[in-house]
Amino acid sequence: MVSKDEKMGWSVSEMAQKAALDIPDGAYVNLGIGMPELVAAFVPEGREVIYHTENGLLGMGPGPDPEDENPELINAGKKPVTAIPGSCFFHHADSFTMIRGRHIDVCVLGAMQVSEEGDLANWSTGAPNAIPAVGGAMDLVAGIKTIFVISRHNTKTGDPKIVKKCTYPLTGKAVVDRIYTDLAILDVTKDGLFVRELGPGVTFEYLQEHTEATLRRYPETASRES
Amino acid sequence: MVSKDEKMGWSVSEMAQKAALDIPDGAYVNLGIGMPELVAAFVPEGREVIYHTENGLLGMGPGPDPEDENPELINAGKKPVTAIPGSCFFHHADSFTMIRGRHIDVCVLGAMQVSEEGDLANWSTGAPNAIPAVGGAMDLVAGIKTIFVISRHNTKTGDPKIVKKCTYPLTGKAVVDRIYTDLAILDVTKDGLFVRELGPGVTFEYLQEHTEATLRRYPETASRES
Amino acid sequence: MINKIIPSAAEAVAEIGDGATVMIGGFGEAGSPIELIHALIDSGPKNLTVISNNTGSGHIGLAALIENRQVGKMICSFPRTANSKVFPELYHNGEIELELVPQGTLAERIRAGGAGIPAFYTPTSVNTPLAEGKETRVFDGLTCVLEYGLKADFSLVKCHRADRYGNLTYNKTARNFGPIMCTAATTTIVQTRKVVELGEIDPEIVVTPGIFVQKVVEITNPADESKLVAEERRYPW
Amino acid sequence: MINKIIPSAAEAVAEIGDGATVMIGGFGEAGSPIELIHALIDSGPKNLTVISNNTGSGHIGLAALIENRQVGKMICSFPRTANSKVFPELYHNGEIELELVPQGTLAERIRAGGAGIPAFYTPTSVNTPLAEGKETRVFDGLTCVLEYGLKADFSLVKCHRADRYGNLTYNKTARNFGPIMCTAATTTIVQTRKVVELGEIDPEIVVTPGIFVQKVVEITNPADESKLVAEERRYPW
Repeated sequence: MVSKDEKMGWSVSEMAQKAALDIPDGAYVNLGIGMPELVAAFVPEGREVIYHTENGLLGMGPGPDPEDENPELINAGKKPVTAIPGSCFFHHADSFTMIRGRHIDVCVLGAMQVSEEGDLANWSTGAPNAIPAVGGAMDLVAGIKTIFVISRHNTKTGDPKIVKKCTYPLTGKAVVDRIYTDLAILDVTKDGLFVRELGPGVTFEYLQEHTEATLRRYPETASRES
Repeated sequence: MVSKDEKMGWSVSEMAQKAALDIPDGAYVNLGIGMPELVAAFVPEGREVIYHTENGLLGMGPGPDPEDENPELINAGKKPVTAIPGSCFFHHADSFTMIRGRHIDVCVLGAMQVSEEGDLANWSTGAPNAIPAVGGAMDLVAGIKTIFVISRHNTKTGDPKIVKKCTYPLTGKAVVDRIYTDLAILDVTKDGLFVRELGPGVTFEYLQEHTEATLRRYPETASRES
Repeated sequence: MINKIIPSAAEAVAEIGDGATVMIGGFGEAGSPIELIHALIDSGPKNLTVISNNTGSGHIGLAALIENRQVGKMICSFPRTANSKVFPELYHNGEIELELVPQGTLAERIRAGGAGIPAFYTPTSVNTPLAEGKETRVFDGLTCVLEYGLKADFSLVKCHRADRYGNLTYNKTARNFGPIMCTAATTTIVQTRKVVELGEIDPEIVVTPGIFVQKVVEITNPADESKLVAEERRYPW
Repeated sequence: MINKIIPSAAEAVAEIGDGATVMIGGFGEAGSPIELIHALIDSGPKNLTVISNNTGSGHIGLAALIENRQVGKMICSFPRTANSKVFPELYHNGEIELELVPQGTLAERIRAGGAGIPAFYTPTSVNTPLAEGKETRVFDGLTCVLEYGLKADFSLVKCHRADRYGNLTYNKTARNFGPIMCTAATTTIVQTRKVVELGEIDPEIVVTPGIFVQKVVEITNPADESKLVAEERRYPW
């Protein structure tokens, strides 16, 4: 076990890489705005993954060189992107047919809070002075088969984001399947939150201390650690 | 008044011509299978009318020369057609968006029976041995703003088709706006069926004799006849 | 690598088993995936529920599938066509069930099934026998019936061009039910006149995005149904 | 003769009056009909209800329309963007009403409005504050909310090519809400980069059939919204 002074856990790139490893070959994937976008950079060799952006493109490629930016070719985060060979454009009702109709395999989203039961809050703090803005978040969690959350384990002020019960307004109830943080990868199951993998130098005890929700160990994880 | 032995009323072509006269310039029109299809041949000079066929074409043109027939370019009656410059193809859900969404201006349909109140029966005799087959008829009458019926005034056996109440299963209730028959043009109004125009040699009395529904005269028609 | 191209129609339809619900594209013969249907006759699953606008002509294609006693129930809008003899006979003998759905409602139910909309309201069929027993509700004075989304285990669709991602274009009025049926099935199987390279179909003109397609078979010269009917051909040949 | 081409944006929007409901296309700046919006600022109708995914950026386009106090209510999914300052300020001051709708539900409500579907059920937003007060119903174990079709008096849409029948194509992700908004308004007004002859758009690749379009204005070089925002431009200039 490393001391608490040493750097612990994964970098953001490593988190994205971990998530990318869990996306199967041939998957149709929607990446949320921000940290989830990084996942696209780490598709493992030999896999082909097709990215959907809900503003109307299936087969989104990486960002273009600045001189090739086109204000009419953007992603859901309104950033310039490219379109791969074999891509296609469509309108919003068709785009959300892909989402709501359960055609997209995996969605990777950011989170403000995730609960023990997989409830997700990622659109509003519910503060009275906040401008509520939901975008496609509720459609994504209601429609996509597998929901991954990628997020720092705690807020900048050290508050837990993996909580017993979300205090922020929900995006969806019991929707999250797996959580990738800098400290660990967690599976959301009917029996609660299980630790799938601990980040470098992170112990189960340390992780639990930084998590409001109750964590469980898979039998094999427990034995590997002992 | 002509004697009953002489030919009375309009030919089928004349009926179609009368209906075509009542379709305004720029209208989007759906023509039912059979007699309604004839209406397309009589668009008055100077008017441009766009034909919709619910199997997926807006801008249907006339039938092609036999050597140009394409089994993948057909109308709702499954007959070969052509596509005019400025036409477009679309799938069935988009096609019925045009219909149900009240985007089409006029529909011309055949009828088995039309009631005094504009109820239409044109899809089934309701006979126990009949194969029920409705196609798009119910969608057309539910969605299109103006419904014209074009039909012989009586059946081949002389039975009335313009009836007090339809005995066949309905296609739609209170949907017909105007009826073009070989004997007359009738308006369906809240106050009942009014004779808009009598065919050549047809008197109001003769028409009423051949009609089960009660007919009314517009004041000006009555005076013109007297 | 994503490669949805399957070498033969037989392999493409092999997994369709007894009791499956199968959407079959086409309006009359336009868009009817006749080679896929014939492969389904060869493979022989029974008691299928078939969702298709018509019931086929003569003794080939969908009519042959019905004649071969593989269809327990038809969901369609117009089970009669000029040369439709098979369905009427079985229907009169009580050997096949029929759910008659207005054409636009059928299209919208399929589109809803594909779009994750479990049910919707429509004014079509109100005050007719086809609305009997259905829930109604009035919206702004307009009486509507509640209709349910339709999904299928399989869709069989004919298109014009396809690539290995399953992106499709169609030919003229053969498009009809294809694009919506692709969205509404767990497994969509498509026959295409030609397989093209990725990128050959302009992203602006793709009609069915590949996400809705699972299997593609190239059938370069699909049979002309009306010719076969005129020649009084029967399948199996 | 059918000719939907209108000489100027000013003439195209002239009939939009106080209290109208107006759908405005675009996702961020992509597809935003900025010249039509500016013409609407010039003509000046008040108390509009605007249905649009966002609320505009900087002090041009939709943000300028709001800043000019012409919008009484916004129906949108994401009334915040990087450079969105106008809407938040008015919202905090209680000067503008907001109906927040999830993006996919917004799209489907517009599509339903255009398709003559008064209402539908969707699982989106169930168990969230946005489902509060809404009717729910369970279908096969899936709880859904009832959502209503949205229609408008006018839609303002930006496209790529148009002909005199009003057939349209779009450019890349600028397509977004355009095609569905065209279907949902009594009067759809479109700005196009280029008017082309009838038949120049292949009937297979028309995205919006002309039946959904009433007026077309050619705007050859539409303004680049993000540039105007970067330059801190304000409309009216």
